[in-house]
Amino acid sequence: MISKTVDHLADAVAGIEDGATVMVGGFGLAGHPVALIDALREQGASELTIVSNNAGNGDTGLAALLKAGRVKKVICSFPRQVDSWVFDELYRAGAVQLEIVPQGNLAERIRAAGAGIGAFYTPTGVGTLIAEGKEQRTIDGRDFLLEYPLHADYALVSALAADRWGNLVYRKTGRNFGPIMAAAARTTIVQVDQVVPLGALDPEAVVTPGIFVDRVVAVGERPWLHDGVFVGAEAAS
Amino acid sequence: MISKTVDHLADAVAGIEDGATVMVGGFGLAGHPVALIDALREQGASELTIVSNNAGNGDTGLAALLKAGRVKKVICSFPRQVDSWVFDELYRAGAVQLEIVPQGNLAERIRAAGAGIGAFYTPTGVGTLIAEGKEQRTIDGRDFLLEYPLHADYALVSALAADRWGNLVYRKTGRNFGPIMAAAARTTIVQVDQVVPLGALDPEAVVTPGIFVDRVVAVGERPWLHDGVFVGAEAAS
Amino acid sequence: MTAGLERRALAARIAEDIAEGSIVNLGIGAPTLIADQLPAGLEIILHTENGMLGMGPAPEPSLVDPDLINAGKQPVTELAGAAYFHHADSFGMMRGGHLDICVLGAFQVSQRGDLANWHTGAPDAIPAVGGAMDLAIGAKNVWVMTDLLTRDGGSKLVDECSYPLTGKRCVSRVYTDRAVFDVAPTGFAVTEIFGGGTIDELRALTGLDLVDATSVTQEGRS
Amino acid sequence: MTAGLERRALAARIAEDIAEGSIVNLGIGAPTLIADQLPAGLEIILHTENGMLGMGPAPEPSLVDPDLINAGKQPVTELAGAAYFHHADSFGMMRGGHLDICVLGAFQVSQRGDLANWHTGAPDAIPAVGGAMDLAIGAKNVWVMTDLLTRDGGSKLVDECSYPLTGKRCVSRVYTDRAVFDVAPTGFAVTEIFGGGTIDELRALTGLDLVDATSVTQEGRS
Repeated sequence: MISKTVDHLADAVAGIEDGATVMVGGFGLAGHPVALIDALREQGASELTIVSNNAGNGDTGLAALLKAGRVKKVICSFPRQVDSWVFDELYRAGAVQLEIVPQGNLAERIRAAGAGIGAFYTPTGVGTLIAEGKEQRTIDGRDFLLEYPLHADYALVSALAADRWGNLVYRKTGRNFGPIMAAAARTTIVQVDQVVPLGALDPEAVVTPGIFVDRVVAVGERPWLHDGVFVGAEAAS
Repeated sequence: MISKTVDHLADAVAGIEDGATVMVGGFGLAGHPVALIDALREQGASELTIVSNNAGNGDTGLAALLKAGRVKKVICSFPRQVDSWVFDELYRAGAVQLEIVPQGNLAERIRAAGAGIGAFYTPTGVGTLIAEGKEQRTIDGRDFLLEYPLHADYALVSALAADRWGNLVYRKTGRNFGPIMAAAARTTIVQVDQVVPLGALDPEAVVTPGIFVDRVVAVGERPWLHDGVFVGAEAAS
Repeated sequence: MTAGLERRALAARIAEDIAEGSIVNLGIGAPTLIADQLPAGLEIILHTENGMLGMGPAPEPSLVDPDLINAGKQPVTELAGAAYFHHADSFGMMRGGHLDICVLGAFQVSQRGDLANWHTGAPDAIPAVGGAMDLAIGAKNVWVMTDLLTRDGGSKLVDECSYPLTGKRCVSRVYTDRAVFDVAPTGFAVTEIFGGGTIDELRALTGLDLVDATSVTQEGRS
Repeated sequence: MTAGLERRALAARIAEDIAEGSIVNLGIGAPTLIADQLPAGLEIILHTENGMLGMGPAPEPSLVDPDLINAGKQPVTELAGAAYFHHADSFGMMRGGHLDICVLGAFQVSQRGDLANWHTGAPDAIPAVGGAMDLAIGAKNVWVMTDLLTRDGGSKLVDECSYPLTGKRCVSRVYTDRAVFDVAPTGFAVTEIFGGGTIDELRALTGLDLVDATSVTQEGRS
């Protein structure tokens, strides 16, 4: 019997090595796998390269991992936010490297890694600082830059529910980078509200097929849901 | 109020010009938009370039369009089948041109058109006849071919249900090329079993967002379903 | 010259130019104000880069859903007809030319339609581009919403951008608090002036040789 | 030499080598017979190129569903845990190296693992490649299931393929009716012989300098 579920967060993040490249899902805090990131921080791996859209919000999740000094480099599209003070301080102190990638190129590079594409031509960034050092080519009269896939050793993803084969469904804009990161990483680790029985997910509505998932850990229902029904922000606070 | 629905098949295929490039969904007969193809045949456009996985099965759908002499060229991965006699005869008589594209390159070229990718490097076909005349590049020690996007003037797609914004859901392996062709064509025309009220499709389970759809026509429930429930092949015959 | 349009009024002015059925991305910041100014009863479909079409207005506080946010990470709602998708699909929609309109903020816009809105180039700035470059090159119509002048009184409409570019020759129209400018082959063409200003005042403020297209527009909009 | 394994027995032999949890694509034609030989009670997930994981066996005739077919366009069923996806995603799974095993038919396999299975090169042939090239370069393990000999008695295992290639250096193992061959750095290594044949008989049939790895395998499989 196939079962990708593990009981504890510590098991979910076991084996992540110092120096690993780790993709972290989420756009802001929506879909941000906070429980897995906290477990990774406790696990202790350091010198990590993080691939994520943002570079941490507030003091939790990725921000806490940064604050703990575990991150060598961040590859992201949008580090600077109203609540990115942890990253901002580290960056200004020269304590973390930054590679800025336009969000669509970031997404497409991640997608290319999962889909076995060797490189691709994108129009985004032509004529900008992003183009420096990149190959450029004119195709059908339009200019494109050559971009390469972005692979990772691990992906940490937050989804709504999984079955034991690792099939995933997400919730609303929490989906964001989860599906493409799951496909791009050598080992994909997913936190879900709950693990449902095999067959409980509609095969037409599975967003990430289990082929892309290695470990699943249930972390309990998000506070603004009750038995899968949205109960609002007040219930959550 | 946005409404992409049209009442008649003739309206759905109106305006398709002689010489147009038309993508036709389906893998074999699953997801094959037979009603739209029949309407296109009646509409009369000729000198068409067809992009499809196959080159017609039996005597209906794409096979009938071919038999009517409307197709100048077929771009596909797998024309030769047990029931591809119409294509076979035309091809052997030199009456239709053929461009063979490996199925994954075909799918990725269609996807690239919809996603605005200028070109991409694929490992499929390296060292084969398919590689002739194509640029080759070694990336990280592996050889790739450069492939270009495949755009179309029109896509004919078969889906299960749509709403008036053009959001689509499919059924089982009838999904196949529909979602990527819908995004790759300038005008996407969809036949569905039924049009459901706006809001009736689960936003988490929409496969093709309406942004990719221009015209929707309801053609009635497929014979093996009854009120959306599978009733089997006997009911269908 | 009288004071220009305040932001909400400018957002409403932009909303007037968005036809029913358009698929529109409002980026982050000021352009998101346009969402609240869209004419009631017209169906305009909002795209947000973080994976949604059919985005609705901000919710009541009690209905804020942390899983339902816009590109600016503000809470939004879901309309009937909405759809969710992942980031590669979302940016494929942009890059593939499927959005009708996006409205972005700007530091500078050049006469050729070059846009600078992501980076001041200041040595201590932390660069953050987000989806701006993808939107700039992707939408069929890229509009800018901005004050005409910087806080220091400089013009945001320029002959050549001095800030790092977001995209080249991508902007087709600029809505400012003082006037609306089309990016024409010959440079900026003023199509509408707010608050009783004149074309000569605008020329003085921008230092640019502006084309007066206001009469054409008035006829066109009749 | 006694007669080799018949097809169903060969399919069963291949099925023995598929570990639980594997994600497997069985292409079209003879390899699809393996689906019926998978050990009951073991969970092996079948991928079909036309957009499905978790494919089950052929249905009862009364339950044939025209919307539910495999790559060979034959009716199949859906297991609990199945998922559907579009063609770009399906071939992304192949190309991205996510399939553990695929089993393909062959016209020829070379000592270096080159595969020819799509085109005889005959002038009147209608070429049709389907997903074979994508599978050949994509799966982690590409196995071939074939008769050792053509109808004319020629060997399908060859030093160099004379037919147009499907993929280069992609095959890792060949299951034939006469024997199992690993593609080793030094050429074909025979790991198992069926029906009481000998390595010398196989050398005579193929004209190749085969490595005898049968004793190694027997220990390995104990």
